[in-house]
Order: sequence, then C-alpha cells, then structure tokens
Amino acid sequence: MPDGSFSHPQQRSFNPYTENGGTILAIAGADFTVIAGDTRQSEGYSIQTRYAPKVFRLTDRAVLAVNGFAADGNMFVKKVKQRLEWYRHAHAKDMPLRAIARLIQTMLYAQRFFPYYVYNILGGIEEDGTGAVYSFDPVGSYEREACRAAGAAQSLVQPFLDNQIYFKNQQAAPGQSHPLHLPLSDVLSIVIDSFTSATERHIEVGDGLEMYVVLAKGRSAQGLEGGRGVQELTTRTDGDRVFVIRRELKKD
Amino acid sequence: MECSFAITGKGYVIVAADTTAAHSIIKVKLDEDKIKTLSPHLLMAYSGEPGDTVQFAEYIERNIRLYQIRNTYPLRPSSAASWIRRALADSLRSRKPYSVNLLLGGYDTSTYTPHLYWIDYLGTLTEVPFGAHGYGSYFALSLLDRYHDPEASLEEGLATLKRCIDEVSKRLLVAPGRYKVKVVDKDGVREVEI
Amino acid sequence: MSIMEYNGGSVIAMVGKDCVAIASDLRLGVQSLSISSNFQKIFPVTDRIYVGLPGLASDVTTLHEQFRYRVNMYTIKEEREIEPQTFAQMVSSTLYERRFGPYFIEPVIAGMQRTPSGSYEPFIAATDLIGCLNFAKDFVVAGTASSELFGAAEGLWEPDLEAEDLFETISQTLLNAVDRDTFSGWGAVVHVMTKDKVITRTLKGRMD
Amino acid sequence: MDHFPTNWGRPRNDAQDLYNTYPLHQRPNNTPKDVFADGVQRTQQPIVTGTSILAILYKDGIMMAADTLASYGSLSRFKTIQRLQSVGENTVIGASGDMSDFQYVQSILEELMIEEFTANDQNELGPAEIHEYLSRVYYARRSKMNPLWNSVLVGGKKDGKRFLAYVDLLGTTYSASTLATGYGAYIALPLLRSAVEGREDELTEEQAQKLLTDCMRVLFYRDARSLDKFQIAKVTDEGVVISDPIKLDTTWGFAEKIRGYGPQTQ
Amino acid sequence: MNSLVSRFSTTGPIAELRKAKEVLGDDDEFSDAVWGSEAGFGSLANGVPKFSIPQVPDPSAFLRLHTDDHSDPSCRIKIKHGTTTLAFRFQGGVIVAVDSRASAGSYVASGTVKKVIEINPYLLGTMAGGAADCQYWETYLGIQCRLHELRNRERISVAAASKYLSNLVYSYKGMGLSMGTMICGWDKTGPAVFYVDSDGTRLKGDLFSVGSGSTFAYGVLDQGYRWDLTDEEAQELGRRSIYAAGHRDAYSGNTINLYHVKEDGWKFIGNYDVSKMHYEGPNGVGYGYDIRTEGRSSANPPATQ
Amino acid sequence: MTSFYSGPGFDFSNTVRNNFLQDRGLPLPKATSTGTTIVGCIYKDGVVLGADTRATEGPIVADKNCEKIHYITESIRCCGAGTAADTEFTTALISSNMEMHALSTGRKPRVVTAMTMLKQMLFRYQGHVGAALVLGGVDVTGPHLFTIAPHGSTDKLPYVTMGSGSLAAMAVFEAGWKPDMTREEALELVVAAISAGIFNDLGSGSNVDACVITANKTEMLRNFVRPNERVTKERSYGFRRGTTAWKKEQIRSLIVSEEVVKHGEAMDVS
Repeated sequence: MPDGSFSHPQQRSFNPYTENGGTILAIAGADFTVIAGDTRQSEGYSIQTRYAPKVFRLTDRAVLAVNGFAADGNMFVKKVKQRLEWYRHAHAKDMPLRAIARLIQTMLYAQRFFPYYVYNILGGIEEDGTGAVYSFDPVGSYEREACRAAGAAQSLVQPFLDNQIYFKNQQAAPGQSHPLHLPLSDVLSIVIDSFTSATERHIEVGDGLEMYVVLAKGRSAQGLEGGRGVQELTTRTDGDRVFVIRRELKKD
Repeated sequence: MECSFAITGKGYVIVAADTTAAHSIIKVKLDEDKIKTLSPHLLMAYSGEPGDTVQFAEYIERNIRLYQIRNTYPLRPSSAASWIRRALADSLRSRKPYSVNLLLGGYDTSTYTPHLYWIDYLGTLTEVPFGAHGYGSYFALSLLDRYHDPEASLEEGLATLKRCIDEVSKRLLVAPGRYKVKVVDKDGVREVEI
Repeated sequence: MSIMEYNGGSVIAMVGKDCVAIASDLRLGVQSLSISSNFQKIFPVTDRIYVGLPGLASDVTTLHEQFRYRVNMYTIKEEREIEPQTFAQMVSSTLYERRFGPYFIEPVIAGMQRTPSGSYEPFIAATDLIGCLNFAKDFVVAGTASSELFGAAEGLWEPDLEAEDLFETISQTLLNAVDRDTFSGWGAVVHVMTKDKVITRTLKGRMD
Repeated sequence: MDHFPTNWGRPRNDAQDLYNTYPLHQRPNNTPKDVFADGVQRTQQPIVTGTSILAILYKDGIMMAADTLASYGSLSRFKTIQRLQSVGENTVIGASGDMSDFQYVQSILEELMIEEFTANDQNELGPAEIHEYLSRVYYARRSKMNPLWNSVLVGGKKDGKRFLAYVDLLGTTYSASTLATGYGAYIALPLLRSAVEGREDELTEEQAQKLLTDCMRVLFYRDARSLDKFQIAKVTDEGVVISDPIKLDTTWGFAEKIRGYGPQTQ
Repeated sequence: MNSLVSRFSTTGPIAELRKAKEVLGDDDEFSDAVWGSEAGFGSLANGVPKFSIPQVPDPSAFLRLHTDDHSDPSCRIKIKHGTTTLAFRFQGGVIVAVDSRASAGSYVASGTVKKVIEINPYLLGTMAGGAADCQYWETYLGIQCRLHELRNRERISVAAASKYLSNLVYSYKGMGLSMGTMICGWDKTGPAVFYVDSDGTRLKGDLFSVGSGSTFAYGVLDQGYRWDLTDEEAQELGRRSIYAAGHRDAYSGNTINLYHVKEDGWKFIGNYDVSKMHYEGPNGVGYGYDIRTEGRSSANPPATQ
Repeated sequence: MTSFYSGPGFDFSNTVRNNFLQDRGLPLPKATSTGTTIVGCIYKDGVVLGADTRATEGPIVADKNCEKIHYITESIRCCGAGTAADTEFTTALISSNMEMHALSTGRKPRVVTAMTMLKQMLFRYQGHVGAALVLGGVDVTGPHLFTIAPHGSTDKLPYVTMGSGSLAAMAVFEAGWKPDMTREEALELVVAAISAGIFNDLGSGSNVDACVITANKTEMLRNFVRPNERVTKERSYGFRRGTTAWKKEQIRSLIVSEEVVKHGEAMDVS
C-alpha cells in the first residue's frame, strides 16, 4: 500500500526511501540542449499520477531533471531554486550553468551520509553559448557530457543514445566522418523514439513526455515556435530561450 | 595461498604450481607436488579444497589410465578435458561436490599442437593460450597478455613464467615460496627447475 | 552478483525479411576477472537452427551436450531433422524438468522453419531459466546485458530487413548494449541465416 | 574500505575478518550501543488506522470521501471517527493511516491557521499552501526517521482554482484529477480514472457524488478494514461542506446461488 | 541577555522561525557565504563542512544498507565504483595514468569520467572509490592549498597537501567514505607521490596502483619499471599498464588519461581509447594479445620433408 | 555418471549444486514471475474469460503480446498468472490428462474435473509451483468458473479475477456485474475489467485477449482489443552497409550442389 499502513505491518525499521520510476535524459547540441523526462510517477505496480513533472526550469539557460525518489527530488529542486534566487538577489544576474553544477554537487554531498535518492541531470547553455549537460550521481559526483539518460530505464535508453548520438561502434562511410553535433530536429526525433522505445519495454515509463529545449542567445527558434504542443517559458527577451514540448506516451 | 600457472609455447605446455600444503595459518608441507601426470602427454595442476584436490586428481588419473588400458592409446587432450569437466560438473550435483580448480596441459601427438585448458570448480571449461588459478591470476594474466608468445622457445617460456612468479611473490601478500614446474611436449612429461 | 552474472555473457536474435540472425558476445569471466575472449555461447543445432546459451558457463557446456544428445536421438527416432518450433519445445521441457533445480541458462533459439509449401520462414524464440517460451515476432534477448539489449533493439530494429541490413542492425544493437554492461563484451560473433546459407562474422568489438 | 580487487572501494565485510585487520570500532561485536535507544519509542508502525480516502475533481470544485472507521489491527475499533477535516474556508484534508498521527497533524494545522489569522493580513492559506506545508512537515519527519504514518489528500478551491494533491509519510507528493489512498488506490482509482479523466469540467455534483458512493460501496465489498458508513466533503466556491455520515445500501444477492468453493452443487 | 531571552521565548519572530525550523526540518545553517559566488563551497573556506546524519543507532550500517550494491545488488542508491589508477616516480618526474570507467552494479554508468583531479598546476589527485568522495574532497583540498599559498607565500608541499587530505578523511573513518587516491606533484624536494585512502593510510612511495584493476596494472608496471626510464618509455609504460587493467578487469576500461608531472607543473599527455589501444596501439602496433600474436601458432609440426 | 535418460516428473539433481553455489555467496536468480490481469465472468449462455498480454521480468517487458488463455479442452479454458513457465506447463499437463480422461470415460469432460486435477497438483507442490489460475468452461452441468490459487485452494464465483491487476479488474466487476447478462454485455464488462488492469496496473499491459465459451461453441478472441499499438517512429534507423567493423567471415552454404557427370555413351535402348 502506498501509505505503508497495510503492506508491512510487521516491519520494524522504517525505510525512508522509495522508488518512483520514470526516466530522464538530456542531449547537448552545438547551441542548444534538450532535457526530457516522462511524467509518470509510480510506486510498485501502481501509477500514482500520470502527470508529475520531473524536469524543471531553473533559469532561462538552465533546466534540471530529477529522478529517483520523488519526495527527495522535489525537495531538492526547491532548495536549488532557493539558492539560485539568493544568488540573483546578491548578484543581479542568473548563476552561470557550470556554477549551478558545482552548487548541485555541494548540495548533494552535504547529504553524503543520508543521501538524496535522486539522479540529477542539468542541461542548458554555457556562458560561451554552447550546449552542455551535467550528470550527477546521488552523492554529487558529476561530469559534463554530451548526452545522458538516467532513471529506471537508463540502461535501455543509454546504449541507444551511445549509438545514435556518439555514433559508437559505427564506421563512417569511406572519406566521411560523423557529425560532431546533430541538428535540433534530429535530436528531438531521437529523444521521442528513445522514450517510445523505453515505454514499450519498461513498465515504469509512460503516460506523457516533456521535452525542454534551451536555445542559445541569438539562435533562431525556427521549427519550435508555433509547433504542436510547444510552449515558451523564457522570462527575458534578450538572452537564451527555454521552450517545453509536450507529447503523449502510451498509458499501459 | 595456492597459485598455479600454465603457458603454451612452440610445441609445449609449461605447468607450474606452488608446493605448499597449508592448514589455516600453518604450512604443513613445503614440497607437495600438485601436478599430476595423467598420461604420457597430459599434465594436470590442481588446487582448491584440501582433500578434494588429491582425491579428485587420483580419480581422474585412474580413469584416464583405465581408458588407455582398455583402448591401448590415451585420450587426446581435448577429449580428456571434456571428460574431466563432465566429471567435475556431475560431482557438483552430488551430495559432496569436489571443489577443485584445474589447469590441464597436453600435447596432441597427432596434430603436433600443445593444448591448455582452464577448468574451475563449477565445471567451466575453456581453452586458453595461458591460464592461472588462485590470487596469482590477478597479477599474472595481464603480465602474460603483455609478454606471452605462442612461438616462444622453452627457455623464453620459462623466462616468462619466471616473471609471473616474481611478480606474484612481489605483490601478493600470501604468495607461496616455491613452485614445481613441469613441461609436456612431443617427448612427454618432464620436470624442470626454475 | 547473482549466479547469472558470475560468468557474464549476452545473446540476441532478430528476425529479418526471409532471414534471421543470432549474435552473442565472446567473454568468459569469473566475476570481474575476464578469462577468455573466445568463449562461444551460440551453437549450431542443425543446419538451420542455432541456439544461444547465455548464463553460467558450466551449464552452457552441460546443456549444449544435453541438447546435442536429445537432438541426435530425435533425428534417429524420427528419421528427419528437427524443426525450430519443435526444438524450442524441447528446450523448454528440458529446462522445466528441472523446475526446482534449474540450469542457470536463458536459451535463445533462432532458425529457419520449413513451411508446408517447402519454403523457409524465420523463427526466433527465447525461454527463461525454467523454460517459459517467448515467441516474439521481432527480437528476443537474454543474458547480463538483457535490459540494454531490449532498449537498443527496441530503438534500432525495423521490420523486413535484408540479410546484410539485418547484420548491421543486430551488430550495432549488440555492440552498443554490451559496451554498457561490465560482464559482457570482449568481442562478438554474429550468425545470419538465410534459406540457403549461414554467414558467420566475428566483430571487432571493444576489448575492455 | 575493502581493498580486495573485486570488491575494491566498498565497505569491508564485517562478517569475516580474515587477517584480523578490521577496524576496532567496527568489529561485529563492537558496534556502538546506545543505551537509551530502547527508551525512545517512535511510531514504527501504525496502531489505530483508517483506510482509504477518495477524492476527485468535478465541475464545481472537488469532492472527497472517507468511511468513518478507525481499526485497531483487524478489530473495528472506532466506528464514528471523522477522517475528513476542513482547514480554513477553502480546504479539506482527509487522512488514512495512523489516526493519532493525523490528530497531531490536525493540531499543528489548527495552530498554523490561528497564527495566520492573528497576522490579520487578510490573507488566508489556500489548499496549495496547506499542501505545501504538510509536505514539508511529512518530509521533515521522514528525514528524522520518525515518520507521521499517514497518507493525506488535500483538496480545495480558492480563487476559482481547484486543487487536489497527495502527501504521505515519506513526503511523496503528487497531484491528479482523481486520487485515492490505501486500498482505494488499487480498487477505486481505476473506476475513478475511467469516469473522471478528461471529464473534470463536465461532471456534475450529482454524478460526482454517485461516483464516489459507488466506489465506497465497491471498497466496502472488498476492503476488509472498511465500513458501510462514510462521509463526503465537497469544496466549491461556497466553501467547505462535510456531509453527515451516509449509510451505504449494499446487495449480497448473488451469494445465495453459490454453493461451496468447488464441486458442491447443493 | 537579550539573546538568551529570545532563545527561550515562545513568541516573537525568532521563536516563530525556530518552531518552523523544527516542524519543517530546515536544518541548513546558512551563513552569509551562500549569498556569495562560491557556489556553496563558500562555507567550506571557513572550516570543515557539516553533514546531515540519519537519526538511526548505526548511521554507517544505514548507509551501507542503502548504497552498498555488493552486499545487496538490489540496493537502491548505486554509487559509482570501479577503477584503475596508477602513479609512479622516475627520473623525469611523475607519470599519472587512469582509466575512465564508472560502473554502478553491472551497468557501465559512464565511460568518460575524469579520474585525475587537477588540484592546481603543480598538484594532481587521482580518483578511485566513491567518485563523489574524491571529487569533493580533492576540490576542497584545492581550496586549502590555495589558502596555504596565500597565507605562506609559497606553494604547499606534496607531503603537506596529502597530510591535510589524510587527516580530513580520517576524521570521517567508519562513516562509509570510500576513497583511494594518489596525490602527485613536484615541490622543493622534487617529484613526489603520496597514497592516501579513506582508512587513513598515507604512504610516500615511488609506485602505486589503486583500484579494482590495480593488480593487473601492477603486473605490467612492475615488469617494465626502472628509475631511469626516458619520458617516452615512462609514458608508454603508464599507458600500457592501464590498458592491461582495462582489458582484464570488467570494472575498468573505456579510455586512458595520461599525465606527466615535471618541474614546471603537470602536463596532460593525452586521452587514449582502450579498445583502440588494443587494436592499433598508440602508433599502429596493437597492445592486444590476439593482435600482437596474430598468425603465430604454438603448433610444432615436424618439418616436412 | 548420470545418464542422459531421465524419468518422468521433476528432476532435482541440480538442487544440491545450486544450494552449494548459494552457500558460496552467489544468490540464486528469481524465476520469472509475471504481473497479470486475468478475469472470468459467467453470463446467460456461458463463460467469458479475459487476459492481458504483457509478460514481465522485473520491470522489463519480456513479451508484449503473449497468450495467457490456455487450452484445456475444447470447451474449457484456463487463464494463468504467476510464474509464467508454471502456468504454461501446468495447464498443458492438465490438458493432456483431461484428454486422457475424456478418452477413457468416453464423455465430454467436466470443468470440475479439470479444477480438481489442478488443485490436487498444485496442493502437492505446496505453492512451489507458482500458478494462479482462472478456470472457466461449459459442460453438461452448465457454465462454471473457478479460481485456483498457487497453494491449491479454489474458489467458485460468478465473476473472478487474478493477478497483480486483480483488484482493478474486480472493482469493475463489483460495480458493473449483474446476473444473466447477454454475450455482448459480458464481453464488454470483461474488456472493461482487463482494460482497468492494463491502464492502472504496471504489471499488466498491451492487448485484451478474450474467450467466449458456450455449450456448443468456443470463440478465442485473440487480441480482441488493441489499445496500445506503438506509434510509428520519428526516424528510420537503418544503417549503411559496412557500418560495423568485423574481423573475419565464414559462409556456410546450405545448398547441396551435386554435379552429375555423364559416363560413357547413353544406353542404347532401341
């Protein structure tokens, strides 16, 4: 039972963790980053809700995806947002992406002995205008990458991304080389296919898909604006821009 | 702790095993021979649970011998390996399984090829160019990846083996002191000093 | 570390257009220590059936021997070659016989099934370690990298691939999946079966 | 730290200490003994419990239902417990799980509302704020390893906006147009979802009430810790209304035809 | 006196705040530092940071229950593990070589981990064990080294830096930290390598290898090591040793990162793919056994007449 | 040495070894157990059975379209939940026993016979054969519906559910079942019950299988409703030929080619 009142009447010690399923991923492009997550929240074999966002806009250039134990995740996002707000008050600007990454590390590591059961992926635009993805383990080790999947279906999605984004194990055609960065439309297709594939094979993935797209300052938003299910979340007009695209996933 | 190594070379297999018989923290015997000669061209180094090792090795030795008496010629190395594996896998299903790790080195006189088989107590069998059992394998395998040569002469082969033994005695806390080394080639089995 | 992960190894089979492919890695390990980079897990049963046996290496050999015995007995008794469908049932009942003391193997079967009209159609199947059959129409996977294989195959597999395209798809699926699994890898082998030939290729996979 | 190659970096296995090198303070028999540990009694399992709470959105607001039973193990101990509680003018909460913990939560909520009232800033806490507060309370208690053993639904309507959300002993929160706790999440939720999802703005009050009544009946049929007496709370623009206990009409007619559990026919 | 009153009063803003903290469990003690740009490390400059500990009788057992995937493969929080790192001193300085794989259970969580932490231009730390432990504490060490420079107007010695780290992690002994690191650098005494781990061990030495694949690295390293190696030989030896571990150890691999510390600070030599090393090597000759011995056979047929 | 011949029944020869391995610190893998929704309901003229088609291994979907309604006899069918292999083999065994029974008695077999065989077999294995079954059929005494739990206890009700989605499905029955339904009503109710499992229980999914059994006809409605078809992918993932690097190739031709060589002159048959 979700409230624990019936399932373990004999349980002596209290387990402060649970697992709420779902999967998140992020892919960095040359001047954009896509951060996506499904919206199902589950526990055991029950769907708690079909819409619980796992991806959160932090600033106009930073988006954080959290996955694992939902209560820890939500609380962690609140605390990160609080710290970013304070930074804004002190410095009158948004914290740069790589500083947010370091902030998240220290916040996670402060709970080293009672960890947040949360896998974080931070995506956005660096100060030099390039797309970046930072991935974290629950106690705060992190690295910058080009793509990363985390959560329940990470082991299903990641090999597919390795193949399609990094061109791992693929020989380029003679005389050609693999592109370093894929265009946004290709990345969005790969993200959608990753999630539909994960939905097919992992029971905890499904219901809905939210894809946040962060565009570097000055990059045209062609193909995004006015698209189906697209909504812009940008707060300022002269900087990087954040969009969210929502799609349906299978509900079984 | 027990360590055994085996490496193939041009027309031979070298099998080496430590000579310690240990009980708990005591070395009971320092010159125990843990390599059985199963047939004129077949060697088997064994290690594992004390008691099981010798009992199993003798059981194998007798049966391989029996086969030779019945059929006038001995099993070829690959057949012997398969039969030994089967015996070990079946024993694992009995009430008192043998817990023995084996390195089986043989020279196939009809194809002029040396063969080395790595067999563990679960009945896993695989043919390898070189192999090791015991904690020594954690040090020796990478070393052999680097230095082993299938066409090495016996002297070179022994030098490579020496490297393994030196490395293990340098790095392994519970490294055995002495080894017995035997070689099987077209001329049969003989012991060599190292 | 469960027994299924003790030696490592993974197998996948895929259906194409009038062809079928089965592929596995080549690693034999003892937990994290890799022992052999040429440990075959896929065995020919007849000309047109291959069986992949990922799991505990000792049982790979034992079951291979047992299947060989049973298939030979079938051939002698029936005076004909066993068909993939029949062989799958044989695998299933062999495993279920040991319901309460199973072999630690999850077999994958790929073959070309003879149709009543005399032509051949692709056939794949997989069972769990106690013999529950799964007849899929697209692909089946087993082994330590099974979740990686499921994800990659679900993304990359497409219907009606020609033999050469099927080779690329199954190879890419396998290589990328085992690269994310610590207990599989160390090279790979692919068998692509069409009605008149079997192409076996050893892949240049990652060696770490 | 374990330095053996295959276990490298992991905590040392304290079951065996091969070389007698295990740190003194960590030897199996040297674990720190808190002599006062026995004196501290925390809620480690619920004692007097309430079963499911159901809640849905409908056209005019939200509606919530709960039966009036508090069980003591398998004993139907208190049959007239009210498990729905209004908080302020726009919010209702319903709790399953341990009733004493719920009563504690009621008291701190009351205190909170009084404090807010004394601030006299013409600003009353709405359902979203109360849910947020509760989620912090529950999460804080789980982080102290001393949970409040409840699952709580918070619903309300303020400034024309409907709100419905869940929080439990771990601090897990979520929101949906239909929510249920306890066995309701397994039995009633499928029925509620198929009736409500996508029709949140069409469902009338009568339909909503009938739907909840039907679900309470199914729950009474199948949940052994439930009662055929329940209350319905609704929150609309007019505020909170919690009904008097309603008695369910149930039929058990089909049972007359059943003989035994197998071959019996008479 | 005022503060004392306010501490125990039950009304007033401070009491309200205190009560709210108690109910809501907000135990973060924020100093003014969090307002600054130090991204949370700000508070660290003032001393060792505070960690929240679960309120259970045995916190380390609690931690193990939830994070040790070895004793319980289904544990939820899988912390990244597995590594091979090595560092050795020779006449030309210090060679530091590491792999780049991080595994969580049997899953390869990452193949691109930077396991050499660049503490400052003269100091390198390696990372083995809990990735977060090493990253965090060595970053923290970097702060302390810089402070040392500012206070004393000279670079910190490798010995002092490693001692600082050792003391830090020793104070957390038994809490579940997992870290095995080599602090490498060049100071007034010349090239230096110190091994520090979370048990509190600190060793000065010439040659260390740490991690799950360290035995394999030792196997190659010991055989090829001499004090008077040339720079190229030393780099090749480091690379070859990490390859050997990446090849044989399931928990190590992906790529090799190679650093060389000289008198004027460390230099990044390169990043080498283990699989590429296997097939092609750094200069066309593959390291791999089957590549190296291709076409060679141990069969010894009698010479045909 | 053990021979390859094995007698009937289960073979326990591996158990010693497996316990030994367990003692060595290698945990045994858990057998594949499936979350499932299976239901049955009696209506005016017979019985309707229903099942979802998802088979899972832990959180992974092993089979998206498996068949969970098993054949017992022409007018008796059995839905299985629990350990997949157990349901498969238990129903197959009872099916063959029922056939034998029918041949030896010369009569159409009854549903209670199958139920008794199943419960006796499952009881003998004390729950170790993990099959949870819904047995339904029509015989000379009319339509019957039973559930059989893994330990061998049975239940007889006009509408039953089993599996991880049983609560969701039961709720639909409790809310919607009425006596003497028509075929259409019953089928609709069963579909609704299975759908409740598919959409609310993560262990159940994909399609709805149904089976309508009447006294003289059995309709197996495989994939009766398919609410969960995969959408087409956004991209095609074909690879250029030559993408994968390989080391060596071996081609085994299965065409037996024989060359017919003519010898001498053709026989003179004139």
